[in-house]
Amino acid sequence: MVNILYFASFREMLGQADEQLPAEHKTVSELIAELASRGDNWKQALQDNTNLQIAVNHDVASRETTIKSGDEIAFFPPVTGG
Amino acid sequence: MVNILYFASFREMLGQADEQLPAEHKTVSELIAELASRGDNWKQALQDNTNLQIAVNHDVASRETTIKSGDEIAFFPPVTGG
Amino acid sequence: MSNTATDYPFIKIQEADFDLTEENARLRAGHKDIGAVVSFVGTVRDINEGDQVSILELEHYPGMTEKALEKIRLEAHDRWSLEASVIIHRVGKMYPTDQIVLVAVASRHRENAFHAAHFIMDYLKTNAPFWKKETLPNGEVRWVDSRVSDKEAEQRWAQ
Amino acid sequence: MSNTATDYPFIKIQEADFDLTEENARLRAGHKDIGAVVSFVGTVRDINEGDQVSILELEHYPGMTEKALEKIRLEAHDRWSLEASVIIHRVGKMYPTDQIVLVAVASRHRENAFHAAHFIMDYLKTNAPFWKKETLPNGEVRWVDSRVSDKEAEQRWAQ
Repeated sequence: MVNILYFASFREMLGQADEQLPAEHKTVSELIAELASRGDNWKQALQDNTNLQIAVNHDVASRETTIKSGDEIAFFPPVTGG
Repeated sequence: MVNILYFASFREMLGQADEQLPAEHKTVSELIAELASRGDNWKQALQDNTNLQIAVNHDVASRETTIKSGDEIAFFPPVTGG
Repeated sequence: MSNTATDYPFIKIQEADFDLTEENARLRAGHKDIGAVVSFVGTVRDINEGDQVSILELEHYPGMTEKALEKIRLEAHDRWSLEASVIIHRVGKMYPTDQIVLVAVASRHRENAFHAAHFIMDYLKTNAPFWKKETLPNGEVRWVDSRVSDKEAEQRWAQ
Repeated sequence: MSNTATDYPFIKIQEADFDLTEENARLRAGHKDIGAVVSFVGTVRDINEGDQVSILELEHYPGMTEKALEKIRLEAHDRWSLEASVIIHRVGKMYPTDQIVLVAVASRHRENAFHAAHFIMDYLKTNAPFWKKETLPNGEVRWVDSRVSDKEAEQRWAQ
Protein backbone atom coordinates (compact mmCIF):
# COMPACT_ATOMS: atom_id res chain seq x y z
CA MET A 1 0.00 0.00 0.00
CA VAL A 2 1.05 3.60 -0.50
CA ASN A 3 -0.23 6.75 1.15
CA ILE A 4 -1.58 9.47 -1.16
CA LEU A 5 -2.07 13.07 -0.04
CA TYR A 6 -3.90 15.98 -1.68
CA PHE A 7 -3.30 19.57 -0.64
CA ALA A 8 -4.91 23.01 -0.92
CA SER A 9 -7.22 23.47 -3.94
CA PHE A 10 -6.68 19.80 -4.90
CA ARG A 11 -8.01 18.59 -1.57
CA GLU A 12 -11.10 20.75 -2.04
CA MET A 13 -11.62 19.84 -5.70
CA LEU A 14 -11.19 16.10 -5.06
CA GLY A 15 -13.09 16.08 -1.80
CA GLN A 16 -10.44 14.24 0.17
CA ALA A 17 -7.16 14.86 1.96
CA ASP A 18 -5.61 11.42 1.77
CA GLU A 19 -6.17 7.77 0.93
CA GLN A 20 -4.34 4.46 0.81
CA LEU A 21 -4.05 2.50 -2.40
CA PRO A 22 -2.11 -0.49 -3.68
CA ALA A 23 0.19 1.26 -6.15
CA GLU A 24 3.56 -0.44 -5.68
CA HIS A 25 5.72 -0.87 -8.75
CA LYS A 26 3.69 1.68 -10.68
CA THR A 27 5.17 4.96 -11.86
CA VAL A 28 3.55 8.19 -10.63
CA SER A 29 2.26 8.61 -14.18
CA GLU A 30 0.48 5.25 -14.04
CA LEU A 31 -1.01 6.12 -10.65
CA ILE A 32 -2.27 9.42 -12.06
CA ALA A 33 -3.89 7.63 -15.02
CA GLU A 34 -5.68 5.33 -12.61
CA LEU A 35 -6.90 8.22 -10.45
CA ALA A 36 -7.95 10.23 -13.53
CA SER A 37 -10.38 7.47 -14.52
CA ARG A 38 -12.46 8.38 -11.43
CA GLY A 39 -13.98 11.42 -13.11
CA ASP A 40 -13.51 14.85 -14.68
CA ASN A 41 -12.35 16.62 -11.51
CA TRP A 42 -9.60 14.00 -11.04
CA LYS A 43 -8.58 14.15 -14.69
CA GLN A 44 -8.49 17.94 -14.61
CA ALA A 45 -6.57 18.27 -11.34
CA LEU A 46 -3.99 15.54 -11.96
CA GLN A 47 -3.72 14.37 -15.54
CA ASP A 48 -4.43 17.50 -17.60
CA ASN A 49 -2.71 19.91 -15.21
CA THR A 50 0.65 21.09 -16.52
CA ASN A 51 1.22 22.82 -13.17
CA LEU A 52 0.77 19.65 -11.12
CA GLN A 53 3.37 19.35 -8.37
CA ILE A 54 4.39 15.90 -7.14
CA ALA A 55 6.32 14.86 -4.04
CA VAL A 56 7.37 11.36 -3.05
CA ASN A 57 8.48 10.91 0.56
CA HIS A 58 8.76 14.69 1.02
CA ASP A 59 11.00 15.24 -1.99
CA VAL A 60 9.98 16.79 -5.28
CA ALA A 61 9.32 13.97 -7.77
CA SER A 62 8.28 13.59 -11.39
CA ARG A 63 5.72 11.53 -13.29
CA GLU A 64 8.51 9.05 -14.09
CA THR A 65 9.28 8.27 -10.45
CA THR A 66 8.58 4.64 -9.53
CA ILE A 67 6.56 4.01 -6.38
CA LYS A 68 7.62 1.59 -3.63
CA SER A 69 5.56 0.01 -0.87
CA GLY A 70 5.06 2.44 2.02
CA ASP A 71 5.81 5.54 -0.05
CA GLU A 72 3.99 8.79 0.62
CA ILE A 73 2.90 10.43 -2.64
CA ALA A 74 1.57 13.98 -2.54
CA PHE A 75 -0.19 15.97 -5.24
CA PHE A 76 -0.57 19.74 -5.00
CA PRO A 77 -0.77 22.98 -6.98
CA PRO A 78 2.18 25.44 -7.28
CA VAL A 79 3.20 26.72 -3.86
CA THR A 80 2.47 30.26 -2.64
CA GLY A 81 4.10 30.67 0.75
CA GLY A 82 6.23 33.41 2.23
CA MET B 1 34.63 84.45 12.07
CA VAL B 2 34.20 80.82 11.16
CA ASN B 3 33.91 77.76 13.35
CA ILE B 4 36.45 74.97 12.78
CA LEU B 5 35.96 71.43 14.06
CA TYR B 6 38.36 68.49 14.30
CA PHE B 7 37.13 64.93 14.76
CA ALA B 8 38.43 61.53 15.83
CA SER B 9 42.18 60.98 15.32
CA PHE B 10 42.53 64.59 14.13
CA ARG B 11 41.15 65.97 17.38
CA GLU B 12 43.64 63.84 19.29
CA MET B 13 46.58 64.61 17.02
CA LEU B 14 45.91 68.36 17.00
CA GLY B 15 44.96 68.53 20.67
CA GLN B 16 41.73 70.41 20.14
CA ALA B 17 38.11 69.79 19.13
CA ASP B 18 37.23 73.21 17.77
CA GLU B 19 38.27 76.83 17.40
CA GLN B 20 37.10 80.09 15.91
CA LEU B 21 39.18 81.92 13.30
CA PRO B 22 38.73 84.83 10.93
CA ALA B 23 38.80 82.95 7.60
CA GLU B 24 36.09 84.59 5.52
CA HIS B 25 36.72 84.85 1.79
CA LYS B 26 39.47 82.26 1.95
CA THR B 27 39.20 78.91 0.23
CA VAL B 28 39.44 75.78 2.37
CA SER B 29 42.85 75.24 0.78
CA GLU B 30 44.07 78.63 1.99
CA LEU B 31 42.74 77.94 5.48
CA ILE B 32 44.57 74.59 5.49
CA ALA B 33 47.83 76.28 4.46
CA GLU B 34 47.45 78.72 7.32
CA LEU B 35 46.76 75.94 9.84
CA ALA B 36 49.63 73.81 8.47
CA SER B 37 52.09 76.55 9.37
CA ARG B 38 51.43 75.83 13.05
CA GLY B 39 53.62 72.75 13.04
CA ASP B 40 54.32 69.25 11.73
CA ASN B 41 51.25 67.58 13.23
CA TRP B 42 49.02 70.18 11.54
CA LYS B 43 50.84 69.88 8.23
CA GLN B 44 50.64 66.09 8.38
CA ALA B 45 46.98 65.86 9.38
CA LEU B 46 45.63 68.50 7.02
CA GLN B 47 47.97 69.51 4.21
CA ASP B 48 49.88 66.33 3.39
CA ASN B 49 46.94 64.01 4.00
CA THR B 50 45.44 62.69 0.76
CA ASN B 51 42.66 61.08 2.81
CA LEU B 52 41.60 64.35 4.44
CA GLN B 53 37.81 64.72 4.58
CA ILE B 54 36.29 68.20 4.59
CA ALA B 55 32.75 69.34 5.40
CA VAL B 56 31.36 72.88 5.23
CA ASN B 57 28.05 73.43 7.00
CA HIS B 58 27.46 69.68 7.30
CA ASP B 59 27.97 68.97 3.60
CA VAL B 60 30.97 67.31 2.05
CA ALA B 61 33.23 70.03 0.62
CA SER B 62 36.53 70.26 -1.26
CA ARG B 63 39.70 72.29 -0.91
CA GLU B 64 38.31 74.67 -3.53
CA THR B 65 35.21 75.59 -1.50
CA THR B 66 35.12 79.27 -0.52
CA ILE B 67 34.38 80.07 3.11
CA LYS B 68 31.74 82.60 4.22
CA SER B 69 31.29 84.29 7.58
CA GLY B 70 29.57 82.01 10.08
CA ASP B 71 30.46 78.83 8.20
CA GLU B 72 31.25 75.63 10.09
CA ILE B 73 34.29 73.89 8.61
CA ALA B 74 35.09 70.37 9.74
CA PHE B 75 38.23 68.29 9.14
CA PHE B 76 38.24 64.56 9.73
CA PRO B 77 39.73 61.21 8.61
CA PRO B 78 37.80 58.69 6.46
CA VAL B 79 34.65 57.56 8.23
CA THR B 80 34.26 54.09 9.75
CA GLY B 81 30.68 53.82 11.04
CA GLY B 82 28.07 51.12 10.74
CA MET C 1 7.97 9.91 8.18
CA SER C 2 7.12 12.86 10.39
CA ASN C 3 9.84 15.19 11.65
CA THR C 4 10.26 16.36 15.18
CA ALA C 5 11.36 19.85 16.17
CA THR C 6 14.81 18.54 17.10
CA ASP C 7 15.43 17.23 13.58
CA TYR C 8 15.48 20.80 12.29
CA PRO C 9 16.26 23.19 15.16
CA PHE C 10 16.58 26.17 12.79
CA ILE C 11 13.23 25.64 11.10
CA LYS C 12 9.95 26.43 12.83
CA ILE C 13 6.44 25.99 11.47
CA GLN C 14 3.95 27.41 13.91
CA GLU C 15 0.54 29.03 14.30
CA ALA C 16 1.86 31.46 16.91
CA ASP C 17 3.32 34.83 16.07
CA PHE C 18 7.06 35.36 16.56
CA ASP C 19 9.06 38.12 18.21
CA LEU C 20 11.86 39.61 16.13
CA THR C 21 14.04 40.67 19.07
CA GLU C 22 13.72 37.26 20.72
CA GLU C 23 14.49 35.38 17.51
CA ASN C 24 17.51 37.57 16.80
CA ALA C 25 18.83 36.94 20.31
CA ARG C 26 18.35 33.19 19.87
CA LEU C 27 20.04 33.28 16.46
CA ARG C 28 23.08 35.10 17.81
CA ALA C 29 23.40 33.18 21.08
CA GLY C 30 26.81 31.55 21.42
CA HIS C 31 28.28 33.36 18.42
CA LYS C 32 30.65 36.24 19.17
CA ASP C 33 32.03 36.64 15.68
CA ILE C 34 28.87 38.05 14.13
CA GLY C 35 28.98 41.50 12.60
CA ALA C 36 25.76 41.50 10.59
CA VAL C 37 22.24 40.16 11.04
CA VAL C 38 19.72 40.53 8.24
CA SER C 39 16.11 39.78 9.17
CA PHE C 40 13.38 39.54 6.59
CA VAL C 41 9.78 39.65 7.79
CA GLY C 42 6.97 38.98 5.34
CA THR C 43 3.66 40.52 6.39
CA VAL C 44 0.02 40.23 5.29
CA ARG C 45 -0.87 43.04 2.91
CA ASP C 46 -4.45 44.28 2.97
CA ILE C 47 -4.52 44.25 -0.84
CA ASN C 48 -3.78 41.46 -3.33
CA GLU C 49 -4.48 41.45 -7.06
CA GLY C 50 -6.30 44.75 -6.56
CA ASP C 51 -8.76 43.40 -3.99
CA GLN C 52 -9.03 44.06 -0.27
CA VAL C 53 -8.07 41.03 1.79
CA SER C 54 -9.69 40.32 5.19
CA ILE C 55 -8.20 36.97 6.12
CA LEU C 56 -5.23 35.01 4.85
CA GLU C 57 -5.06 31.31 5.62
CA LEU C 58 -1.83 29.38 5.24
CA GLU C 59 -1.87 25.63 4.66
CA HIS C 60 1.27 23.51 4.50
CA TYR C 61 2.50 19.95 4.04
CA PRO C 62 3.81 18.89 7.45
CA GLY C 63 7.08 17.01 7.17
CA MET C 64 7.88 18.04 3.64
CA THR C 65 7.85 21.72 4.64
CA GLU C 66 10.56 21.31 7.26
CA LYS C 67 12.67 19.21 4.90
CA ALA C 68 12.32 21.68 2.02
CA LEU C 69 13.15 24.69 4.21
CA GLU C 70 16.18 22.97 5.74
CA LYS C 71 17.44 22.15 2.24
CA ILE C 72 17.15 25.83 1.24
CA ARG C 73 18.84 26.92 4.47
CA LEU C 74 21.77 24.54 3.99
CA GLU C 75 22.11 25.61 0.36
CA ALA C 76 22.51 29.21 1.60
CA HIS C 77 25.20 28.06 4.06
CA ASP C 78 26.97 26.32 1.18
CA ARG C 79 26.91 29.40 -1.01
CA TRP C 80 27.88 32.05 1.54
CA SER C 81 29.99 32.17 4.68
CA LEU C 82 27.32 32.36 7.42
CA GLU C 83 27.43 31.99 11.18
CA ALA C 84 23.77 31.10 11.75
CA SER C 85 20.32 31.26 10.20
CA VAL C 86 16.72 30.53 11.09
CA ILE C 87 13.45 30.26 9.19
CA ILE C 88 10.07 30.61 10.90
CA HIS C 89 6.88 30.27 8.88
CA ARG C 90 3.43 30.68 10.34
CA VAL C 91 0.43 28.62 9.26
CA GLY C 92 -3.29 29.00 9.95
CA LYS C 93 -5.35 32.19 9.88
CA MET C 94 -3.70 35.59 9.66
CA TYR C 95 -4.91 39.13 9.16
CA PRO C 96 -3.61 42.28 7.42
CA THR C 97 -0.34 43.54 8.98
CA ASP C 98 0.30 40.17 10.70
CA GLN C 99 3.76 38.65 10.39
CA ILE C 100 3.84 35.53 8.16
CA VAL C 101 7.47 34.55 7.80
CA LEU C 102 10.88 35.33 9.25
CA VAL C 103 14.21 34.63 7.61
CA ALA C 104 17.12 35.76 9.75
CA VAL C 105 20.75 35.30 8.80
CA ALA C 106 23.88 36.17 10.79
CA SER C 107 27.35 36.50 9.29
CA ARG C 108 30.67 38.19 9.90
CA HIS C 109 30.18 40.68 7.08
CA ARG C 110 26.98 42.21 5.78
CA GLU C 111 27.30 41.21 2.13
CA ASN C 112 26.85 37.51 2.88
CA ALA C 113 23.90 38.04 5.22
CA PHE C 114 22.05 40.23 2.70
CA HIS C 115 22.52 37.80 -0.17
CA ALA C 116 21.70 34.70 1.87
CA ALA C 117 18.49 36.12 3.37
CA HIS C 118 17.31 37.27 -0.06
CA PHE C 119 18.17 33.90 -1.59
CA ILE C 120 16.35 31.94 1.12
CA MET C 121 13.20 34.05 0.65
CA ASP C 122 13.27 33.71 -3.14
CA TYR C 123 13.68 29.94 -2.88
CA LEU C 124 11.12 29.56 -0.11
CA LYS C 125 8.50 31.28 -2.29
CA THR C 126 8.72 28.62 -4.99
CA ASN C 127 10.11 25.54 -3.22
CA ALA C 128 8.38 25.16 0.12
CA PRO C 129 4.91 23.56 0.25
CA PHE C 130 2.75 26.39 1.58
CA TRP C 131 -0.52 27.53 0.06
CA LYS C 132 -2.33 30.76 0.70
CA LYS C 133 -6.08 31.14 0.67
CA GLU C 134 -7.60 34.59 1.03
CA THR C 135 -11.00 35.80 2.14
CA LEU C 136 -12.28 39.06 0.65
CA PRO C 137 -14.56 41.48 2.57
CA ASN C 138 -17.58 40.20 0.59
CA GLY C 139 -16.91 36.70 1.91
CA GLU C 140 -15.44 35.35 -1.31
CA VAL C 141 -12.71 32.80 -0.63
CA ARG C 142 -9.99 32.06 -3.17
CA TRP C 143 -6.66 30.29 -3.41
CA VAL C 144 -3.80 32.63 -4.21
CA ASP C 145 -2.16 31.92 -7.56
CA SER C 146 1.58 31.43 -7.79
CA ARG C 147 3.42 34.36 -9.33
CA VAL C 148 5.58 34.29 -12.42
CA SER C 149 7.69 37.00 -10.74
CA ASP C 150 8.49 34.61 -7.87
CA LYS C 151 9.72 31.97 -10.29
CA GLU C 152 11.84 34.59 -12.05
CA ALA C 153 13.23 35.78 -8.71
CA GLU C 154 14.31 32.23 -7.89
CA GLN C 155 15.91 31.70 -11.27
CA ARG C 156 18.20 34.70 -10.84
CA TRP C 157 20.14 32.65 -8.27
CA ALA C 158 20.77 29.75 -10.66
CA GLN C 159 24.45 28.93 -10.72
CA MET D 1 23.08 74.76 12.65
CA SER D 2 22.08 71.98 15.00
CA ASN D 3 19.24 69.64 14.11
CA THR D 4 16.43 68.61 16.38
CA ALA D 5 14.88 65.17 16.43
CA THR D 6 11.80 66.48 14.62
CA ASP D 7 13.86 67.58 11.62
CA TYR D 8 14.69 63.96 10.86
CA PRO D 9 12.06 61.68 12.44
CA PHE D 10 13.44 58.60 10.67
CA ILE D 11 17.03 59.12 11.80
CA LYS D 12 18.14 58.46 15.36
CA ILE D 13 21.60 58.90 16.84
CA GLN D 14 21.64 57.63 20.39
CA GLU D 15 23.76 56.08 23.11
CA ALA D 16 20.94 53.77 24.16
CA ASP D 17 20.42 50.33 22.67
CA PHE D 18 17.40 49.77 20.43
CA ASP D 19 14.78 47.04 20.32
CA LEU D 20 14.21 45.41 16.96
CA THR D 21 10.57 44.44 17.57
CA GLU D 22 9.72 47.93 18.79
CA GLU D 23 11.44 49.65 15.89
CA ASN D 24 9.75 47.38 13.36
CA ALA D 25 6.36 48.16 14.90
CA ARG D 26 7.07 51.89 14.76
CA LEU D 27 8.27 51.62 11.16
CA ARG D 28 5.13 49.79 10.06
CA ALA D 29 2.63 51.86 12.07
CA GLY D 30 0.00 53.44 9.86
CA HIS D 31 1.03 51.46 6.77
CA LYS D 32 -1.23 48.58 5.80
CA ASP D 33 0.21 48.00 2.37
CA ILE D 34 3.54 46.58 3.53
CA GLY D 35 4.46 43.04 2.52
CA ALA D 36 8.17 43.04 3.35
CA VAL D 37 10.38 44.45 6.07
CA VAL D 38 14.14 44.01 5.87
CA SER D 39 16.08 44.87 9.03
CA PHE D 40 19.84 45.03 9.09
CA VAL D 41 21.56 45.04 12.47
CA GLY D 42 25.29 45.66 12.68
CA THR D 43 26.88 44.22 15.80
CA VAL D 44 30.24 44.53 17.56
CA ARG D 45 32.51 41.63 16.63
CA ASP D 46 35.01 40.46 19.22
CA ILE D 47 37.70 40.32 16.56
CA ASN D 48 38.99 43.00 14.15
CA GLU D 49 42.10 42.84 11.99
CA GLY D 50 42.98 39.59 13.76
CA ASP D 51 42.96 41.11 17.25
CA GLN D 52 40.53 40.61 20.12
CA VAL D 53 38.46 43.71 20.78
CA SER D 54 37.25 44.59 24.29
CA ILE D 55 35.59 47.96 23.77
CA LEU D 56 34.40 49.80 20.69
CA GLU D 57 33.79 53.52 20.96
CA LEU D 58 31.78 55.37 18.34
CA GLU D 59 32.30 59.09 17.78
CA HIS D 60 30.20 61.15 15.39
CA TYR D 61 29.73 64.66 14.06
CA PRO D 62 26.42 65.86 15.51
CA GLY D 63 24.31 67.68 12.94
CA MET D 64 26.20 66.48 9.90
CA THR D 65 25.47 62.84 10.80
CA GLU D 66 21.69 63.32 10.73
CA LYS D 67 21.88 65.29 7.48
CA ALA D 68 24.12 62.70 5.79
CA LEU D 69 21.95 59.78 6.90
CA GLU D 70 18.74 61.50 5.79
CA LYS D 71 20.30 62.14 2.38
CA ILE D 72 21.16 58.42 2.03
CA ARG D 73 17.66 57.44 3.20
CA LEU D 74 15.95 59.75 0.70
CA GLU D 75 18.23 58.53 -2.09
CA ALA D 76 17.01 54.98 -1.32
CA HIS D 77 13.39 56.18 -1.51
CA ASP D 78 14.18 57.77 -4.87
CA ARG D 79 15.68 54.59 -6.26
CA TRP D 80 13.16 52.03 -5.00
CA SER D 81 9.46 52.02 -4.23
CA LEU D 82 9.44 52.00 -0.42
CA GLU D 83 6.72 52.51 2.17
CA ALA D 84 8.96 53.50 5.09
CA SER D 85 12.51 53.36 6.42
CA VAL D 86 14.46 54.18 9.55
CA ILE D 87 18.13 54.43 10.48
CA ILE D 88 19.33 54.19 14.08
CA HIS D 89 23.02 54.50 14.87
CA ARG D 90 24.45 54.22 18.34
CA VAL D 91 27.39 56.29 19.60
CA GLY D 92 29.57 56.00 22.71
CA LYS D 93 31.01 52.84 24.24
CA MET D 94 29.93 49.42 23.08
CA TYR D 95 31.07 45.87 23.73
CA PRO D 96 31.30 42.63 21.71
CA THR D 97 27.85 41.38 20.59
CA ASP D 98 26.25 44.82 21.22
CA GLN D 99 24.04 46.24 18.50
CA ILE D 100 25.60 49.26 16.71
CA VAL D 101 23.30 50.18 13.88
CA LEU D 102 19.83 49.41 12.56
CA VAL D 103 18.62 49.98 9.02
CA ALA D 104 15.01 48.88 8.54
CA VAL D 105 13.10 49.25 5.30
CA ALA D 106 9.45 48.41 4.56
CA SER D 107 8.04 47.95 1.08
CA ARG D 108 5.19 46.21 -0.72
CA HIS D 109 7.47 43.61 -2.28
CA ARG D 110 10.66 42.07 -0.90
CA GLU D 111 12.99 42.90 -3.79
CA ASN D 112 12.86 46.65 -3.08
CA ALA D 113 13.31 46.28 0.67
CA PHE D 114 16.36 44.02 0.28
CA HIS D 115 18.07 46.32 -2.20
CA ALA D 116 17.30 49.52 -0.32
CA ALA D 117 18.50 48.23 3.06
CA HIS D 118 21.72 46.94 1.51
CA PHE D 119 22.24 50.22 -0.35
CA ILE D 120 21.69 52.33 2.79
CA MET D 121 24.21 50.26 4.75
CA ASP D 122 26.83 50.44 1.99
CA TYR D 123 26.44 54.22 1.72
CA LEU D 124 26.32 54.74 5.47
CA LYS D 125 29.68 52.98 5.83
CA THR D 126 31.47 55.51 3.62
CA ASN D 127 29.29 58.64 3.78
CA ALA D 128 28.19 59.21 7.36
CA PRO D 129 30.60 60.87 9.81
CA PHE D 130 31.15 58.14 12.40
CA TRP D 131 34.52 56.99 13.65
CA LYS D 132 35.32 53.80 15.53
CA LYS D 133 38.00 53.48 18.17
CA GLU D 134 38.77 50.10 19.62
CA THR D 135 40.41 49.00 22.85
CA LEU D 136 42.28 45.70 22.84
CA PRO D 137 42.51 43.40 25.90
CA ASN D 138 46.08 44.64 26.57
CA GLY D 139 44.75 48.20 26.89
CA GLU D 140 45.98 49.39 23.50
CA VAL D 141 43.61 51.91 21.94
CA ARG D 142 43.48 52.49 18.19
CA TRP D 143 41.30 54.18 15.62
CA VAL D 144 39.78 51.76 13.14
CA ASP D 145 40.96 52.31 9.57
CA SER D 146 38.47 52.73 6.76
CA ARG D 147 38.19 49.71 4.51
CA VAL D 148 38.81 49.60 0.78
CA SER D 149 36.08 46.92 0.62
CA ASP D 150 33.56 49.41 2.00
CA LYS D 151 34.41 51.93 -0.70
CA GLU D 152 34.08 49.20 -3.32
CA ALA D 153 30.74 48.13 -1.87
CA GLU D 154 29.47 51.70 -2.19
CA GLN D 155 30.68 52.04 -5.75
CA ARG D 156 28.70 49.04 -6.93
CA TRP D 157 25.57 51.15 -6.51
CA ALA D 158 26.84 53.95 -8.79
CA GLN D 159 24.29 54.72 -11.45
